[in-house]
Amino acid sequence: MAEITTLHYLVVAAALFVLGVIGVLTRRNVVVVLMSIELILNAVNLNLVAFSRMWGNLHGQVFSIFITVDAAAEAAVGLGILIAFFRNTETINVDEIDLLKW
Amino acid sequence: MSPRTNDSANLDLETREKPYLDSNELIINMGPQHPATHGVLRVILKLDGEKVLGTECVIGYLHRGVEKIAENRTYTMFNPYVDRMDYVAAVSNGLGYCEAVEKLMNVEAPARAKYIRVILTELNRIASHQLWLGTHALDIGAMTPLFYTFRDREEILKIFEKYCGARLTTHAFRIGGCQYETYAGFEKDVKNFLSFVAPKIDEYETLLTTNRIWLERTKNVGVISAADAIALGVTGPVLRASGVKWDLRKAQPYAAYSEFDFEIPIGTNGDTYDRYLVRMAEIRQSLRIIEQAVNGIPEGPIMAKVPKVIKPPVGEIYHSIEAPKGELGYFIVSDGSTQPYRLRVRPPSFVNLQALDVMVRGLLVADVVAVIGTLDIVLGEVDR
Amino acid sequence: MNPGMNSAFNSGMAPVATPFFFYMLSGLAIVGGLLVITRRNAVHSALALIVTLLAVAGLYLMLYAPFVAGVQIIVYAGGIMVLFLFVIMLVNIERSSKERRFNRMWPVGLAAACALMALFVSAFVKGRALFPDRMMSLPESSNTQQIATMLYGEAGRMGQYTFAFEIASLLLLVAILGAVIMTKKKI
Amino acid sequence: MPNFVMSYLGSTVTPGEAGNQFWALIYVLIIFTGVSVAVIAMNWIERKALAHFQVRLGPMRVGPHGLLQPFADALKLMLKEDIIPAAADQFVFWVAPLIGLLAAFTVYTVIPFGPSQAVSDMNIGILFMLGVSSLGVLGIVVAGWASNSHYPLIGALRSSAQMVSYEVAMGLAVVSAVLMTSMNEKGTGTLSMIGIVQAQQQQGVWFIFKFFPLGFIAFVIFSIAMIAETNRAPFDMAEAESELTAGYHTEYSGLRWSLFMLAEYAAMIAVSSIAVTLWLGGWMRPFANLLHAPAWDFIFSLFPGLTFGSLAAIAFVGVTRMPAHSFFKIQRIGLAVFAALLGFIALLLLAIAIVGRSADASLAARFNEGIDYVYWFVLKVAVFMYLFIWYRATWPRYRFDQLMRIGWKVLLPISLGVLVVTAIVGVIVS
Repeated sequence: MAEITTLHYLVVAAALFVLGVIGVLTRRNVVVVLMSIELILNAVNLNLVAFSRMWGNLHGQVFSIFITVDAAAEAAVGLGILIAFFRNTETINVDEIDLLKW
Repeated sequence: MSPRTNDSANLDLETREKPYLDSNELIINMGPQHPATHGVLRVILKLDGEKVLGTECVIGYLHRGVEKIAENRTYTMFNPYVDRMDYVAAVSNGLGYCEAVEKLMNVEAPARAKYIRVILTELNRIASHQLWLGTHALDIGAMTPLFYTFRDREEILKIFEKYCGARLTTHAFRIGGCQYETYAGFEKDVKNFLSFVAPKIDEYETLLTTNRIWLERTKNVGVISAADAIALGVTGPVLRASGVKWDLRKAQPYAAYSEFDFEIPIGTNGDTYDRYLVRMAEIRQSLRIIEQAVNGIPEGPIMAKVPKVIKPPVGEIYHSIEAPKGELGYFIVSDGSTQPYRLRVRPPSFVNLQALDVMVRGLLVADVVAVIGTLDIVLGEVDR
Repeated sequence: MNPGMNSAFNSGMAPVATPFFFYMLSGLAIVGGLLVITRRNAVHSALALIVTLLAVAGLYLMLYAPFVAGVQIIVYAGGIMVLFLFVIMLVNIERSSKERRFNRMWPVGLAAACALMALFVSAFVKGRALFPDRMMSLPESSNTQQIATMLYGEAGRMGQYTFAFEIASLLLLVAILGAVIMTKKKI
Repeated sequence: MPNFVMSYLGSTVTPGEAGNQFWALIYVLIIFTGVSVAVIAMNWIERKALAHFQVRLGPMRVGPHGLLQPFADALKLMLKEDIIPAAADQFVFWVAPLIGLLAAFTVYTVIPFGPSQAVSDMNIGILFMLGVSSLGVLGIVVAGWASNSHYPLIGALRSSAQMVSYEVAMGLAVVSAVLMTSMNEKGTGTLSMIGIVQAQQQQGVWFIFKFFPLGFIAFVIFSIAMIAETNRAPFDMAEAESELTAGYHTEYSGLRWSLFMLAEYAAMIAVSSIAVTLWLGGWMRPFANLLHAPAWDFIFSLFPGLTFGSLAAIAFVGVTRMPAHSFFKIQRIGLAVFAALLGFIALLLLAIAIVGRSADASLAARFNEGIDYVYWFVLKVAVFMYLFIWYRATWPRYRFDQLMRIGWKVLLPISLGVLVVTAIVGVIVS
């Protein structure tokens, strides 16, 4: 097997990213949509860390930690909204969440 | 009276607030096979998360029709059946039944028989409270007291076995007195037991009374106010823990209780911890009574003059005694034949169980277990 | 293998069969990702996502980023995913497993995603020469310390990212407050 | 083969660090079997100790003093029917115990039984440990969900909330210990498990005594949080028998249930190992810095042999005290064989200690050193395991809301305070 280069990691990250985008665009269940967003963020993280190794410095890794923080915040708020919404409408399907006000 | 009372009267399931998060509340069957329901009680819990919105007791899994059986047995034949109701306090059940029939027949047991009755009944009260303490502590998660109390309860059962040959369902008393004279060394055995068990009670208390976790699990849990308790007909230690000084041994003395000096321990808050303290104090009072009784036991016959075939006159009678769990009453209607026309038992556990719903509303699942334990129910008695 | 790995402290994870581990981990990650978006049951999706996250953590280790890998395991797999599972259980409705999995616009979504994939492929094919074909080896043993220096600074001097780090903590605080307020019973 | 043996014995770093895959694999196998044996032994000890707390005898029938009881239990559990409820989610139900087991056992890859007696010395060791042990909760949550039943679901929700909450206090307590590693001349701390023990060695103090009482408070917080993390009494809400029948594993039976038990005990040993490593000097013997003369080294290296010797003596006393009835003949022989085995191990250990007392690089000396490290580590862990049993025998169970209150309102502020004060004291001192 050949030497693993940065491009290999980028391809994996791109694949995860596309999978995440497909999930966000096509699934109905909000929980799965949020999970797909986590997938996208992970793909970005993988890119950053791969580049960090390519350039030989740690800026990419530091940035990926920021993205992890962001992902945690996003999950907390997203799931909070989801619970609040579920309590009022008893649905967690994106195509039924079409009210701006209730 | 109590710092936190559950307003019991007007709590019905319709007025509850909308449960959190999920529109339909979680309904859980606790029992009939559940480690903490002390037999075959089935409690249907309506939960909001872990919060109890309401309970419903389903009973009758142990129903044997004891009251109906009584109508087809002679008074003497029915005597052993009552032991099978509250099987951990069989002696008390027998005492209540025998005294009720005696009252119906207008006989009185001789003094010596009365003293023996008091000794055995109080021993049984201690045994019952010990068993309650062990299982109650186990429900709350403390394993060890169970084994300690069983070790010490064994000594009481040994005395029973030596006296009448049975350990649990004793059938110790007969209508009109006692069947057996005390065995040689009975007094010594009882006195030995008294000196043996007193330090053991302290031992239980060191494990629990000041244990922080025990305090947190029992204080302000399952509070019932005196008014609520009276309204629901709750009796026994549960009522006394709410601050009502009501003990049939003092209020309407039976057997030889009027001759002894003892106190009625009462609580203040009516919570689970107070019920624990009251029962522990009751064990000590029972020890006092036994000590006085065994020292002052008179000589004489143990059986009053009772005809071979018991045929009480036509009439009806209600007689109740203070069983370990509360007021145990027998209502007997006699049509002058050898069998009761109707016999009705007022079991303390059955009535006390009513208070469960009032006590656990708004508490957590773990508290339901603690409250079932603290009510000290025996399903044989609830279902009869 | 990489140069500079002969010292005992530097060898860490990498010495054997790097391509093998890379293909295994990336295969796990992609299969996990596929399962996330195709499983009907949200709990299955969550489990698949955990597999993906752990595989990505393994990839981080191969990229000389042990601290990021540790954070990934603690925050993602141990924290966020437990939160997800918790919420799935709270909103566990039977009917969701019998309904349609995809929304009505799924062909459009799929087409858009495919276009994105095409873009990526063309970028990688065309820009292949742009990526320098090199992999630096980072000092692994002081990885955590270097990240700390960048985040916190050292000896009284502010680090490069200290300000951003503080802002991030503020973001987390806001998120906590937002989540608490939104899930409160009565607002 | 001798080359392989010497390739490890000659090394002063862990096999993983030296890139020695062969020895790393051997180590994984040794640790896996060692932990399994420890769990089996723990099973017997817990039953016996609990029984003696509770004025009863415990297992007495299977083997002398029930010594073979754990094996009988294991056999029974393996032969039992593996029931998967019809309404359960088959795959998730099947995989849930494995997640817990995997998480519990993966932690052992970084636990240092000695400076070179570990699979690997990761430089994010403690971070890795916290992360992997937090994965254990996934197994519980998923098991509760997959059972598709009320009690397991409540148990799973309880335990996930509990474990996530206590992880916070636990992590902060760990951070304050990690902070202490940086209080040397260079001011560089470490997250590596071996590095943490070495820091205690260099600073000449176990972190439990460092900046007294700061280290002690952090240690106490950790030891409270670790009980909650492993779902043991008095925090065993998740499997509270009297409330939730058996909590998250109500629907499990047979082998799959025993995997949960295995995971629980393995996790108990793992968290105890973390506590020992962080605060109690890991593999270091007591007074390593006060009594550091070679003579003292020799005296302390006799301890493993003496321990086994006294165990053998106890077993021999047991043989003599057995009733003379022929019914007990097999039991007597069995116990005598067991005692002889213990005595043989004791003699072997003593011989190694005496032969290997010189501090050269000979095989015996290296062996002697290794045995010492492992012995002191295991002894300290054993104390924790005994405490787990003691807690279980003594205390009632907390209620769920009380547990959360303790976690968030008591332990978290205290551990934050300890962390801040440790940092301030550290700055002042250095």
